[in-house]
Amino acid sequence: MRDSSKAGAVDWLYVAPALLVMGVVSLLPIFETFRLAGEYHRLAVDTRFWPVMRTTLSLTVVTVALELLLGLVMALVLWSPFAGRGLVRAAVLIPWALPTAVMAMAWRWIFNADYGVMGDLLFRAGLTASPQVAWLADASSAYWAIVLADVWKTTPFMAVLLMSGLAAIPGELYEAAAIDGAGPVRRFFMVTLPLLRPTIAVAVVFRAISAFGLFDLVYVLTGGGPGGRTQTLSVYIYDVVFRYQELAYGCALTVAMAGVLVLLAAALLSLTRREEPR
Amino acid sequence: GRSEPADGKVRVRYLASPDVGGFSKVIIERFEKANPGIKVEMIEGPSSGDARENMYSTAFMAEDDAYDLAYVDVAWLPKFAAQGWLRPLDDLLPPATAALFLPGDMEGSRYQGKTYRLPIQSDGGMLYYRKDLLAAKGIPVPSTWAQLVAAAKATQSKEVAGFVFQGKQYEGLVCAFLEVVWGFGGDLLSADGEVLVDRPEAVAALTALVDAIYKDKVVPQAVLTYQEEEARNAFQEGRAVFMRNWPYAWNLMQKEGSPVRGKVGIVPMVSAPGGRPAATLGGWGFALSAYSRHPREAYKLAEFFASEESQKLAFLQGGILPTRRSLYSHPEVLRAAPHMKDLGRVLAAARPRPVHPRWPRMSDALQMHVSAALSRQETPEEALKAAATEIRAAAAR
Amino acid sequence: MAEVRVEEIRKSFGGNRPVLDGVSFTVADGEFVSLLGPSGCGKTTLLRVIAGLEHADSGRLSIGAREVSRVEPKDRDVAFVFQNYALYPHLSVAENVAMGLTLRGTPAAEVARRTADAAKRLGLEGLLERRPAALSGGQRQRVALARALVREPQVFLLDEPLSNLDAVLRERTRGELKLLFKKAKGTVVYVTHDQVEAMTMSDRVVLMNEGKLQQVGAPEEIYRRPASVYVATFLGAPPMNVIPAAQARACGLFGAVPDGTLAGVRPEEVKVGSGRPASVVLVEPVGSHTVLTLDADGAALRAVVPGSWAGGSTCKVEVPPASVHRFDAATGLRLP
Amino acid sequence: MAEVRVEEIRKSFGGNRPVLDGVSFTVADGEFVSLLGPSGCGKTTLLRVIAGLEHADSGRLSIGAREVSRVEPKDRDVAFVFQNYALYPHLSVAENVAMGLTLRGTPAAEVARRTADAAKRLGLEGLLERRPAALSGGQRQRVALARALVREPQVFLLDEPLSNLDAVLRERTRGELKLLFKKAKGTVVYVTHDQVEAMTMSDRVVLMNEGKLQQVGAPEEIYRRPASVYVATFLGAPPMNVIPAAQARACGLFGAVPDGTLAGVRPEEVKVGSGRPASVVLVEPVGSHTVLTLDADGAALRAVVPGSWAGGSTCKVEVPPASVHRFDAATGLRLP
Amino acid sequence: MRPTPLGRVFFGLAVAFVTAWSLAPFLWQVVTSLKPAAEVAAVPVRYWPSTLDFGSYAQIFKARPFATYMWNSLLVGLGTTALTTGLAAAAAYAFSRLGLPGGRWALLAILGLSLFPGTILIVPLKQLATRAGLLNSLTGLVIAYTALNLPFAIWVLKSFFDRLPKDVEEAAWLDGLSRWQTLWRIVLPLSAPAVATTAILVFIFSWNEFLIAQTLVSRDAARTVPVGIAMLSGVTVYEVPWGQIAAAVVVTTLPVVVMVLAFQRRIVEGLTAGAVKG
Ligand SMILES: Nc1ncnc2c1ncn2[C@@H]1O[C@H](COP(=O)(O)OP(=O)(O)OP(=O)(O)O)[C@@H](O)[C@H]1O
Ligand SMILES: Nc1ncnc2c1ncn2[C@@H]1O[C@H](COP(=O)(O)OP(=O)(O)OP(=O)(O)O)[C@@H](O)[C@H]1O
Ligand SMILES: [Mg+2]
Ligand SMILES: [Mg+2]
Repeated sequence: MRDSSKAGAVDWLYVAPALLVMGVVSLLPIFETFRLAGEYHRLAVDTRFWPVMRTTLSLTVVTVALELLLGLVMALVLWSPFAGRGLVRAAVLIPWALPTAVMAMAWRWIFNADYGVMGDLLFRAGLTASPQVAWLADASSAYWAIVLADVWKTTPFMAVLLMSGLAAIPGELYEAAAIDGAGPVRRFFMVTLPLLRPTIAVAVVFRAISAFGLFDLVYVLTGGGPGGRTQTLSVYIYDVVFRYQELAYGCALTVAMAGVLVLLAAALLSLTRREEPR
Repeated sequence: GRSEPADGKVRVRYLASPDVGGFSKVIIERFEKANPGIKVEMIEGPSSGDARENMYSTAFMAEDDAYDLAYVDVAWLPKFAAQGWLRPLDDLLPPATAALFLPGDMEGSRYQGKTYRLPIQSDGGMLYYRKDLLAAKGIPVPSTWAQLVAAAKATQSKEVAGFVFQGKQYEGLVCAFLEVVWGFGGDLLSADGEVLVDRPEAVAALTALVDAIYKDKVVPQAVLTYQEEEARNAFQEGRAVFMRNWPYAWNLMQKEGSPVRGKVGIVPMVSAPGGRPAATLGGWGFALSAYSRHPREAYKLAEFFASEESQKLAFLQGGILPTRRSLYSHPEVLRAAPHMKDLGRVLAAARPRPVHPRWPRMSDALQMHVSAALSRQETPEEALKAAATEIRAAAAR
Repeated sequence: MAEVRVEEIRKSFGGNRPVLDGVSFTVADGEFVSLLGPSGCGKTTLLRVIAGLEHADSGRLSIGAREVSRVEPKDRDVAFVFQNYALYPHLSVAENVAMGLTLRGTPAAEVARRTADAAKRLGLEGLLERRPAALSGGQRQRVALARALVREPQVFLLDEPLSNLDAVLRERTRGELKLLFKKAKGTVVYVTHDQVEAMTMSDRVVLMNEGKLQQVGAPEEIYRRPASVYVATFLGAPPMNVIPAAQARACGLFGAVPDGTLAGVRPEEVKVGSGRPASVVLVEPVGSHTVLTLDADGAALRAVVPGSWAGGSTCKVEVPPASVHRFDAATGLRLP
Repeated sequence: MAEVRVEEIRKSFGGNRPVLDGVSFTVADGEFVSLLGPSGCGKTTLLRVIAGLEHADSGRLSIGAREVSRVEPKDRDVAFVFQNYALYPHLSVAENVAMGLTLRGTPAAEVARRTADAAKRLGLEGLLERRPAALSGGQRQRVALARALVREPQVFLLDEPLSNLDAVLRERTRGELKLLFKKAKGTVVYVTHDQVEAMTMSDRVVLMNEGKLQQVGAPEEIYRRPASVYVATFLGAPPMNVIPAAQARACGLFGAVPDGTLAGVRPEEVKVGSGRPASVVLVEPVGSHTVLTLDADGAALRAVVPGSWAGGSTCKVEVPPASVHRFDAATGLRLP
Repeated sequence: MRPTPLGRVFFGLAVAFVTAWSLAPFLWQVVTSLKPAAEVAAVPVRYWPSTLDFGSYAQIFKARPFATYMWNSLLVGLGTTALTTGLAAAAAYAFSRLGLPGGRWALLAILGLSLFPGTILIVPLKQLATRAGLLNSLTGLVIAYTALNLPFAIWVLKSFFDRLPKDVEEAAWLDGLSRWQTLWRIVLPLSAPAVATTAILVFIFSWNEFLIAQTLVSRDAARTVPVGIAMLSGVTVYEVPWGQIAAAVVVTTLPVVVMVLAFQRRIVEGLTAGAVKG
């Protein structure tokens, strides 16, 4: 309703406090990162950079996709009214509420090759030959263990965000759709999904960013192994900066990571955001 | 910067793991009583060593004088020293005193000829074995790799694995691997920094490890996920005949209710005919922060902790292995813990990991490729060749 | 066969007075029934019950031969023009209109043809690519209407579908609707506040108040023989003059009016120009005619005269005996 | 002093035809002006520009003595009834209505009094504690209206405020509005599609089409002397008969009609009963009167007769010369 | 639109699945926390302890001032939540409604701030906090967490604001509400689902944050729960005091559950129902 040309300087006051806090806390370190970054040429010859980047990207895509699917299901379930919904909502948020590092240890326990419940349960269900399965010893099962633990942990984040999006969908549209002959499934695809699009965009972008930065879980669960197959970029950056003390290169890696994320975020935003009418 | 308090006392600060037995507090109390001008602030950090290393790094990178002393793992030392974060102790520590400590611990406290650390707690890898199971089969305690494999084969069963060690991709794997390499007469770096990782001795060592899993089948594949505790649990629950681990496991296995209580023996890690048994040195000690404004007072505290009296207290109350040789034959100690004699033998043979400022990167390369070999993603030759390439690249930089 | 049979429907929201209080009527197959009633009397609720968007607390409802109380809205085959439109904000006008067809598997060409046709009939041609947010109120209402009209359902439910259209467009649209309903042979329940609309379009009119039926009948009948004072005064603009017995007798215009009754006459049936004298209290010109408020010996009467009023402040007035309606003062019901 | 002066206002959304295309008029202090025009002609947009909710691309706007183009909406002291109500969904009806008062620091007692008063006038008494979602369409509209009426702003802007009310309530509300505006001495711009409303309530009428003014004048004037064919046919229900010269001459009802002109006559001014013969094509009874569609020698004419039609399929018809309007066929403009 | 019996069954199953999926690993922790030490790593897996042992719970409060940690976490959590939501709401409102020139770029820039992994921030952050005298202070944590959460909060709230009917706000202006009042009295109440969601997620973030808390705080008086949990240790370095950690996690999850229970009520549909026609 107001042309951008008319917005006064006063309007920036709404944004100023937030910008100030972010500027002081986040911007300085970021400048610092750029200032310290160097040895970019090493990116090209670093034999670990590309495998790590590949793992990170693939983990990001796989986990976020699964979370979105599961999160949607959860959001829809938690959205419908039923007795005890509040409690179930709280229960569902518990994975997100548990400290990551601790829960990562719990998962290590669960996937433990000797006394892990995962193997035991699957064995009891007749799905494995022995209760002792060394999940984390095998590159691909370790990868999927990380996916499972991460999806488990972060799906609630998706789910609550999507729920807030569901709240913005006027109920009358479902009525209109029902009159138009749409059953529950069709209603989901023609009303819920499109109108959820902006929320999905935000949720997916922020989830992708943090999935890309996946650290604790890998660090604790597999340490990047076996054979470096589950190492992620931020574990690597952590190593480079804090353990190898190669600050310049670590910052360069960070810049590269931010660069990839910019592309990823741009792709996601353009994929998921069509111009929204009000 | 930090402000000095008004009581006129000099503050000495350091970060350590939580003071579980409470003995650190006792020692500090004693110290403060003896040195009324000094106030010690022990900051209890997270119990994870990685986390504390990170906290120290963060503070030092910010050139912060938050800590006067750094309670450092032997593995951190080269890096910390190379960054110039630590102040050499050579002017404070007379050689005669240094000689009273376990040689490995002192060696691990040096970097490029200078001493940076006063060892407080010793640690080293060793082979635990089930006395009862070996005795039942009449098998003697193995001292070579072949004997170990044979003994494991002979004693293992469906429920009881032959041999377990730390096989997850992390620093512990390198420690375990290193012991085998040393046992096979090889090494990772020569004294003058030459990379020996892809030498035949090392390849033979790794091949032996891989074969132990897949050919001899005396090692369960699960060791690829093992850290110290997984291995100890397996062994303590009676699910393994041999185990490579640190001394800490001993006390736990001798606890009331432990299934293997009184059935465990310790020996140095086995070696190949041409090699000599060795233990990878672990252990902790006090280093002096280069940013400290009270190095003398701080060193005083370190010295106090390193004293025989304090170390005895720490051992008796907290199971902290002393770094002073004398304590391994101290009657009071032996009365409380007869196995200290065996331990003394092991630790006397303990060697530090290669001392190199880029050791963490080298170690990571090793971890990754050794892990890759153990999970058969690479052959031992490939793995060590690749690791050697990376290590050389790191060393050359 | 798509007769709509509403039987003893009751519905309340929360503890209050019921919103629908035992409503029963039948709309024959292909019949056009208007639903009239004051604001808040339950018209929308009734339509929603018929569409299945709201569940009646009790009562039976059938569409065609089928009891539909347990049938999903999507399977009732009704088209609904919502009073508040309920357009899909993320779809273009064309997509909004076409949705009901595409969802039912109509071939694309057919969908396009019918969408274009409906858009033309409702003057939406230039707007097909717009989103609802970029439309004016009346345009949105037409989209809502078009969405119902493209389909050929058994029953059309229209909730004040023309309220935001200008007179010309409304008239044109009414014509289109009539044509269309005739062609589609759909049964129609039509809520409107426009009495002309109700009168000219419907086969029958259902008049409600406070959740209860007041009268059901042909428009002429309801207008000519209102069943109660309520109906009499609700219909007609200006509404019927209803005069208590004493005043009616005093003014002498209504013949014999026994105590306990009311006399009524529609303003347009009051004859101005001959008869007994009256004073003109208020003159309201309304374009084609003028509404006079008269005082005939204490009885306040409104009369409609064609054209504008040039008769000054007094006039003569007469009520033809055939135009007099009589009601019971206590019950408000019509006396034969 | 709250004259509203609109000068050369232009506004377009995106690249299309402008929605407002140089609109200028002045509403005097305390004047009641109705804004008429077909759906989508820009009425709402114009009100929004006056309220400051939309910025004109060019033009000037003043309220009272003040140029307000750069004045924030909240400082323009206008009350606005939104076409789509725009109620506060999280507040009760009472809070919705009171919001404008409490914010301006009116004492609580006064707020309560005025809220109750407005609610009573609009028949919302029982609903004060409800949320908008639990109201019927007409009830919501009345809340939107009440919200504007409790205040005493300089200018009232009302966008089809009665469109969803039944006839009785509408009439009653109109009366209340008139009273209130007289008392509040507010200047009023009133959008409506109900011509009776526009005719009876306004001091002047502004008629728009496609973003341009068509005619501004007193209701009588606009009705009696429409400035163009467009105005003539837009107003009046049924609209004016406009006959091309050739047919007009052929039927002989309009006197001399030169080529290139159009002759017009309002249906209610067509005299049925005397004059030239015509055939009755269609009879539409609408309660108080009946609309006939006639064919007089090829000229299609509509005529309004009071009561119902009993005249059969032919009749006589006459057009009084004074009732004939003449327009230029090319421009559509009125000929003197 | 009543659910069919079959639909009900499906829905019931979905609720059960979602609940089980979310709770199972957590319940495993609960069970673990109640096991006597010997059974924690028993082979075969013990699903129920032979005796319920509450020792771990007693131990954590004895070993560490957990009550203080929780109190600190609560203060930091509530402080961060309030500050973040407040600042983000103002900023999001400006971005959504006030047509700031360059607003879209500013938004993207804000998103850009969240692309850098937390690990890289901590060194500069520590320097910053040292200079500002905010080491060992809850205020310091609140500021840091606020800065880190603002991008996310702003995006979530903005995308919700974008979908509120503008007319209602316009009506508010004409009623004489300033923009600020409009935000406060109209926009925020109508955005309750998004605000509640943001609050929940931000609270949980600060409840769980470890790295920064550990970097900026070295005194028990200002330590938060995750740092406290990390300080739980066995008798030896290698020993993971699993029972205690599990107990700590269980204990510290309760406040989050309470918080979620309180806030989730606000995540409901139909807040804008009845506001506008069409
Ligand atoms: N956001 C928009 N973008 C593009 N066109 C718009 C937008 N809003 C309105 N219009 C167009 O502007 C024109 C005028 O709209 P406006 O709402 O002023 O009409 P109106 O006269 O109030 O009509 P109605 O009587 O139907 O309410 C319409 O044709 C409409 O389609
Ligand atoms: N959700 C609700 N809760 C409580 N009362 C409601 C609810 N919805 C509607 N009502 C009430 O039910 C009555 C009937 O509403 P309905 O919408 O059917 O009226 P209507 O006849 O369509 O009126 P209008 O002509 O004003 O649209 C009204 O008095 C309204 O206040
Ligand atoms: Mg209604
Ligand atoms: Mg409009």
